[in-house]
Amino acid sequence: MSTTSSAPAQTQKSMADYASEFGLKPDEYQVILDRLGREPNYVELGVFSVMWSEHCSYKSSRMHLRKFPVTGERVICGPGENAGVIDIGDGQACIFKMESHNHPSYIEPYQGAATGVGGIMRDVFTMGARPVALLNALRFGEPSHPKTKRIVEGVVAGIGGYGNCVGVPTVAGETNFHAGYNGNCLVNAMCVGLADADKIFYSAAPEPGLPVVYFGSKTGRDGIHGATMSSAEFSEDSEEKRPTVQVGDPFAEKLLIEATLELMASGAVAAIQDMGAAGLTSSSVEMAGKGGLGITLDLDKVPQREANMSAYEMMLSESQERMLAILKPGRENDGYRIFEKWGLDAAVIGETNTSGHIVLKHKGEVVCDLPLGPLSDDAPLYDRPWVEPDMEAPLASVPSAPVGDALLTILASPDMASKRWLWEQYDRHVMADTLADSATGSDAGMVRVHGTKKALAVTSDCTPRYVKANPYEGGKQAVAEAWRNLTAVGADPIAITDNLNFGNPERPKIMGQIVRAIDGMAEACRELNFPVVSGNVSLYNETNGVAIPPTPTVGAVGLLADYDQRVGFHTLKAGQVLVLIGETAGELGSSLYLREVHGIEAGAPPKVDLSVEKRNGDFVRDLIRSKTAKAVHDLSDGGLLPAAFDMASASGVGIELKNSTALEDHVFAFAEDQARYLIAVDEASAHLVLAKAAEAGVPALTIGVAGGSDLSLTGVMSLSLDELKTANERWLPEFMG
Amino acid sequence: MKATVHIFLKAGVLDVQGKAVEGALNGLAGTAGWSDVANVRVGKVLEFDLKSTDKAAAEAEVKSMCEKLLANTVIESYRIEVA
Amino acid sequence: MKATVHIFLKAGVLDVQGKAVEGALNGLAGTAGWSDVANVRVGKVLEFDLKSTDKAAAEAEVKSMCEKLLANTVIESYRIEVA
Amino acid sequence: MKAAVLVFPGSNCDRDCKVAVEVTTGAQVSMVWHQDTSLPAGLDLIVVPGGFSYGDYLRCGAMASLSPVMAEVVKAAQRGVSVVGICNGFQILCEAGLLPGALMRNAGLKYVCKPIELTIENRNTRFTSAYGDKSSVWMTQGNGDGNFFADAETLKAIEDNHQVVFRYVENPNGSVNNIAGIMNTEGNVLGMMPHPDRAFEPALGSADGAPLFHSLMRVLQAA
Ligand SMILES: Nc1ncnc2c1ncn2[C@@H]1O[C@H](COP(=O)(O)OP(=O)(O)O)[C@@H](O)[C@H]1O
Ligand SMILES: [Mg+2]
Repeated sequence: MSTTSSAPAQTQKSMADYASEFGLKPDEYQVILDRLGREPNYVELGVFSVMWSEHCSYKSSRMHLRKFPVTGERVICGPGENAGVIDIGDGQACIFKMESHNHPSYIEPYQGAATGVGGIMRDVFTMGARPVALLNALRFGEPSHPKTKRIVEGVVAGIGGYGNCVGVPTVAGETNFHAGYNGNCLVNAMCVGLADADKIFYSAAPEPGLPVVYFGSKTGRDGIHGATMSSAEFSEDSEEKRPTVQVGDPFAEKLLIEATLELMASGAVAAIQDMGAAGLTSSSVEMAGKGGLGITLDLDKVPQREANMSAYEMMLSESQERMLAILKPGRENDGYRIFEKWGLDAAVIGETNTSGHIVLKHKGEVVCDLPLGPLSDDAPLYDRPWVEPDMEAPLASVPSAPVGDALLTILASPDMASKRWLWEQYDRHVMADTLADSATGSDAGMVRVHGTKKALAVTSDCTPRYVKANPYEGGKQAVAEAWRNLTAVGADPIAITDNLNFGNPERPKIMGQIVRAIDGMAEACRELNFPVVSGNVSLYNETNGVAIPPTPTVGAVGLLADYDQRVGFHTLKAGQVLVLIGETAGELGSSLYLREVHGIEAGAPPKVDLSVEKRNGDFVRDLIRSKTAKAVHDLSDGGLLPAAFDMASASGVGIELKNSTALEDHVFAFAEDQARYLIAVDEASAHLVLAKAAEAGVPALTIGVAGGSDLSLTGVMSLSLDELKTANERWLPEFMG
Repeated sequence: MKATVHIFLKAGVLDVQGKAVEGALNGLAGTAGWSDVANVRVGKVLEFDLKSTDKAAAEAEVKSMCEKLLANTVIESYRIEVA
Repeated sequence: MKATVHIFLKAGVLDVQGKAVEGALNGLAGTAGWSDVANVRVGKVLEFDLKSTDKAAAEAEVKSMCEKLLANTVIESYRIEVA
Repeated sequence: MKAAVLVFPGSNCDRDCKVAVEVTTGAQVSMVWHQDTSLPAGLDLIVVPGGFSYGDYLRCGAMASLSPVMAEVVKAAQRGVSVVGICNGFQILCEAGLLPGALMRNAGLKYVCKPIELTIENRNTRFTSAYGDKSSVWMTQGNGDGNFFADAETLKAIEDNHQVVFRYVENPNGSVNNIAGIMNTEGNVLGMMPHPDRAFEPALGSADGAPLFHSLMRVLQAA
């Protein structure tokens, strides 16, 4: 084997120079030298650098991720595979995961977001599931920043362009704007799929001597070093370093889904893995490594889009819409028949063996021969130094404001404004099983489990301003809000996936944010019996030393046994009584009210008491099941009055509220205390609900009645729904216009 | 003056449309009596009228339009003709 | 041989994309220092290689491709170059 | 009733159409691959489903219209078999010449997905007889190229012959004369942008698509 396989000929750099260029730290490179007992060649170094990148190895976060509860009655497969798998009864399973495509979306918004959606779908159908729902959690820079509009435009078009074409409904998501994302937008996409519980496919190669089949699109020079790129900070010159942009082909993805599911149904598949970040490298290394085997690939057989691709380029390419499967003995022809039917390129490119090595051949030469152990098991694991992150102290006092004006301001603010402009570009109804989507007036998206009375409820949540103010409480809150959103539609919350977006973990304060947010999330998951079954970490979201607000996005899935028991907040009727469930102490620290009305971003965020959260939520879910609660909305951003507006506006009927508490009106209207719900009940059942609540120890207060066409707070303010709706609907289309 | 701008994906960037059109043309070739085609690329073309009567100035102006708005230079390259 | 096909919407069919680009260019004109443009039309351009070495035969072949697939003559017109 | 749903590479409403026809009519529905050179015998209905056949690359429906199976669909349509094209299916039928006109980019240049109110313009068709005197119906729509166009002469013919079956109450895409769905002069081929296949039972938000399939059943029962 030549020791300089495929290194660019003209340069005189040493392997150590290349190591640092590829993002390996000197001590990491030393480990490679020690393990190999020799210098790696260029291809081998490339393989190490991507496998040991933050993106593939989770080297900064891995030891903290272990704190998450990952098991539970309904968990079939937790983190570690391409996606998490939960049992939804009747022999069926739900498979889901969330993933980021932050850096690519900043560089090329349309393709970055599109390929993000494509990538997360592959993680799900790789395990045997048909994708049935998509979600996206988006964080953009402040509206006045010169890049924001273009990024929003491209990201939204890219998400729609890909998901719509593949034919999976995009049913929910969230969108924030903040100066903290000016230099790094966040694009987190989640995919949810359905499979038979006894037909789930895994990536570990089961035995030696099996054919390794490549299928999908051809390999080009796209995104080489994408995985290491996404593990680096941006700086002025990152424009120069950017890899060839990956372009998504949703049409190819659609064919790939059908071909993959057909191949699986044919019984030919022994193991399978999509080619995601670090493409052929990570897929082959992981499949062989997990199986405790070895693998040999003949790179000349790889379907190639461009002439003269080097081994290095093929191994590091992140060309999209590609899969790697290990077939059962002698089943190659089943594969070829299916790939031909769907018009996909395919080739047997290698074989599993017992060598414990990955061996790559190219043009008659062995260009890489590495033991698999060090690549995955000995990947660096860091206990990075961390300090308590900056935290906001409780506020001494909160300024007041005229409630009606404040409401108009909040409803028209970028974070609260209707996102119609955006989700009307997403196909939300394809597959004809959508029960609730972004347009519905529902705290979670809902899709039927095809052909049954069951439904999945899905949501994505994080409140970055809380996490910034207190990573631990904010981490708890993100999980609690997701749990609450599922509860509010009548679903049993089952499990979550997450996407941990942070700055540079080598800075102790950032590492502190990561550690404390994970602590908070883990505690909430434990207390709410809401395990983590999959997830993704995106670090180094910084530009010129400025990190994003810590943003641990939670994607959650719940189950309804009978979708006729679902509820939304669009079903309020005149005459119904509004009951506020949960206690309002008057939490206004880091609230939307303070930020939007007074320009203050300060104060301790609302406390999350998980036992209260659980008690209140279980109580509300029972009211939904017994059909007592006719409409339900959780209280989150902006507090009571914006939630009442949502309910009134989605239902087309006014609400008259009354503040009978000792709280000042602006506090009553806008406090963001947790574990609260606004529910509508028939007048006749109102006192029964209050009695039941008292019995269960759940704070409940009758606060108003539905009717008319205004939203009012008696004696304080009254505004027509039309005026409020206009304020809420106007901002985004005007901004994008 | 009249400007014509051609915009294509840069070499090396996957041209999904080109790939699909090539497949379709070659798929039909048999029945339609065409020979096979290769290297299909699909791009955009823009034509418009400019006030400027100076060719060099017009070219500079259209170049600036391409850089700022018409082309996405991360993945696309463009060619300008002014006449 | 190399074929180039230009496809535009027919005159009389509203070119909404052209209108939008025109609006965007003229909207930026002030700050970017451009003069206003007019009559913007946005079309498609296809390039591909043909086996044929005879120009007339190649042209006929490409014309048949346009009629059958590449253009929709209800709304579009096309122009062929073969070289 | 015996029905078939075509499947092109990139079709994504093929299953939706199958289920909608089955649920509303109890028909037997077979799926027909785009490369098939014959259709099942004795079909009463052929559905050309929505989606992104061939990725919508080049022009929506253009490549699919040239699939081998479409030659058979044209023959079946000439024999009088009912053909319904929905969304991408409508685009394919226009490209195949089974319906007049063309579908262009939406006037707003964006994909638009939303519930849409339609008026029924012609109640005396095999697709609409079961709507009774319902004045308007709701279905959802989702497309980027739903802007129907026909030149003045063609348009006049379409209107004069009462070929317009559905019209938008509020035009979402710039379609000429607010046209949402048309049929051929013989009245057996329908193309429409809104999705009856996503509006066939109340849980989906509307069941107003169901009478379209019921209408087709009536024709058969009467025959
Ligand atoms: N990026 C997005 N994609 C899809 N739907 C979105 C997106 N952003 C917001 N939405 C939808 O807009 C509605 C309001 O969003 P949000 O205020 O975040 O909801 P909630 O208060 O329940 O957390 C929800 O239905 C949500 O799913
Ligand atoms: Mg909510």
